[in-house]
Amino acid sequence: MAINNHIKMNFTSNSENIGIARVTAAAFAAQVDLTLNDIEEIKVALSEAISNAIIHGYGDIVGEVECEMFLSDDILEFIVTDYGVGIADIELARQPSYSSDPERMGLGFVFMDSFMDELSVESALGKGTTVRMIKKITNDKAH
Amino acid sequence: MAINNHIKMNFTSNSENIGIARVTAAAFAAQVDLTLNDIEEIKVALSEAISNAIIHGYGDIVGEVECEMFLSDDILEFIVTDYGVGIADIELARQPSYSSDPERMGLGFVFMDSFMDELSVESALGKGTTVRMIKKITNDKAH
Amino acid sequence: MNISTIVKQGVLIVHVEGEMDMHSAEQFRSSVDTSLETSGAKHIIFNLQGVTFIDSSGVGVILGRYKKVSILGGKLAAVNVKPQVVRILEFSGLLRIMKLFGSESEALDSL
Amino acid sequence: MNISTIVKQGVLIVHVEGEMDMHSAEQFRSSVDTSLETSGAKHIIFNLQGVTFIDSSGVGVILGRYKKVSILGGKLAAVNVKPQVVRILEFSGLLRIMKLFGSESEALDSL
Ligand SMILES: Nc1ncnc2c1ncn2[C@@H]1O[C@H](COP(=O)(O)OP(=O)(O)O)[C@@H](O)[C@H]1O
Ligand SMILES: Nc1ncnc2c1ncn2[C@@H]1O[C@H](COP(=O)(O)OP(=O)(O)O)[C@@H](O)[C@H]1O
Repeated sequence: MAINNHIKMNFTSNSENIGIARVTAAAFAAQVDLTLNDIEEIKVALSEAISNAIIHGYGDIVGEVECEMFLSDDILEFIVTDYGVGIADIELARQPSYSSDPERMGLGFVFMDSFMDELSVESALGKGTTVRMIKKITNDKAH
Repeated sequence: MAINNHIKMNFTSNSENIGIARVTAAAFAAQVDLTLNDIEEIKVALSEAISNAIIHGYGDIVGEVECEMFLSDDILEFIVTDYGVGIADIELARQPSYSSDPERMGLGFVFMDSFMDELSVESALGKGTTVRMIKKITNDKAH
Repeated sequence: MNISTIVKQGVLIVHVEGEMDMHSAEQFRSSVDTSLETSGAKHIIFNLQGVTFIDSSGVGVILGRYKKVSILGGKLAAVNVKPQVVRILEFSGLLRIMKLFGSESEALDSL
Repeated sequence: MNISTIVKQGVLIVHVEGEMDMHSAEQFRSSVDTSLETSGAKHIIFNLQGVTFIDSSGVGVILGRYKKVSILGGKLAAVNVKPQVVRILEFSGLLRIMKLFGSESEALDSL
């Protein structure tokens, strides 16, 4: 499958950048003819992944977040990477309502899972976490 | 001068990405309280620099364009880099109405110069070109 | 994010504009909590007409306010919520604790 | 970018929506040139109401159309141009060859 477009963003783990990355992703997604609903879903999923990198991956430390966007013939792929603390038990982390932070809802992975067509998480303690999300382009006009 | 925020974008020299980078830059600039006019000027200047990287730097070749955005206490800085053909005579290139392409207007550098507070160009033949542009944050509310 | 608050009939009405995410959550939390304390209001109505985006961090900060007011028997309501925001609120189960209304006066009547 | 064209009183009217930059320049050029040929129109009115952004590539492609029509004595006019676009057109000297009007009928009357 040929990659038709690719953007990589690197930014400091500053919460201002969540909204900036969302806007970029929405513009990236608008290259293909998705519904507004699809674009909203991509924004929410990306927001969750980047928020997690900032809050959980880095916490009080300032680190670098990487956000890659790929457009192939029939998918949009988003990859969010941090080089923070990592996740000890990915299965547990992905469980609905599980959060290591009592102030949070544990809905981040639920949203990523529900709003994207594929979600995969790789993580290594002390090394960081990579979240890959795929949205299929089903709209006929996109072809 | 402390850097308060930083985003780096890398993308293929695909003209779709000019608009995406503009949207990202506008969102980056919106962190500080600029006028809509200032944001428009940033969008035009960035559009010119990235268009040049794509058209003149790479031409028919597909290459990588880098676009960095920095926010310091009182400036926004944008740096656009390509690894394309480079500029033989920068002084000539910056002259109003000069273009190496008879179909183009030679207004790109004029716009960058007029709409930003500082512009500097570095280039090496066969290696590529880096354009740095600074917009001062003069609005009182930004402080 | 822009937040402004007023008190009507003893109810705190919060007008929110912008995107409700992790970046704006702290500002939202502190504005609402401060207004709750100074006004002594029991119930809160969120006017979300100007809210264009919400994610789980935004939902979380609303839930946090619910926990605070519900201890004292207070309730939450939301008005003028955009469809994409309704969807997230519904999905996250928040509509079980916060009813939606078409206008502030309807919401006031229900409290 | 969305472009649609109609012919009124022998003048080609081009409705443009979107951002006029290098990315959209080719589509703009080919749509307008094709419509010019098939219609045989001499003058062009650009309705730029839906144009939110223009840079020097956008200006260049308008200038290119001017070069084409002016050989045969044709003129350009533009209507409903947003302030930020007016500024770029002015700055680039384009207003010397393309007059701005408040409506299509005013522009038509002037040609
Ligand atoms: N990038 C990350 N780095 C480290 N831990 C993470 C990361 N992303 C998620 N986690 C862990 O997974 C848990 C569940 O995440 P999530 O479903 O997004 O819920 P929440 O963010 O509300 O805690 C988090 O509480 C955290 O412990
Ligand atoms: N990134 C670049 N790489 C190579 N050449 C460049 C680059 N940017 C500008 N130039 C040269 O400088 C000239 C003037 O640029 P500019 O003022 O933007 O006008 P235009 O893009 O209309 O030609 C170009 O025609 C080109 O020869």
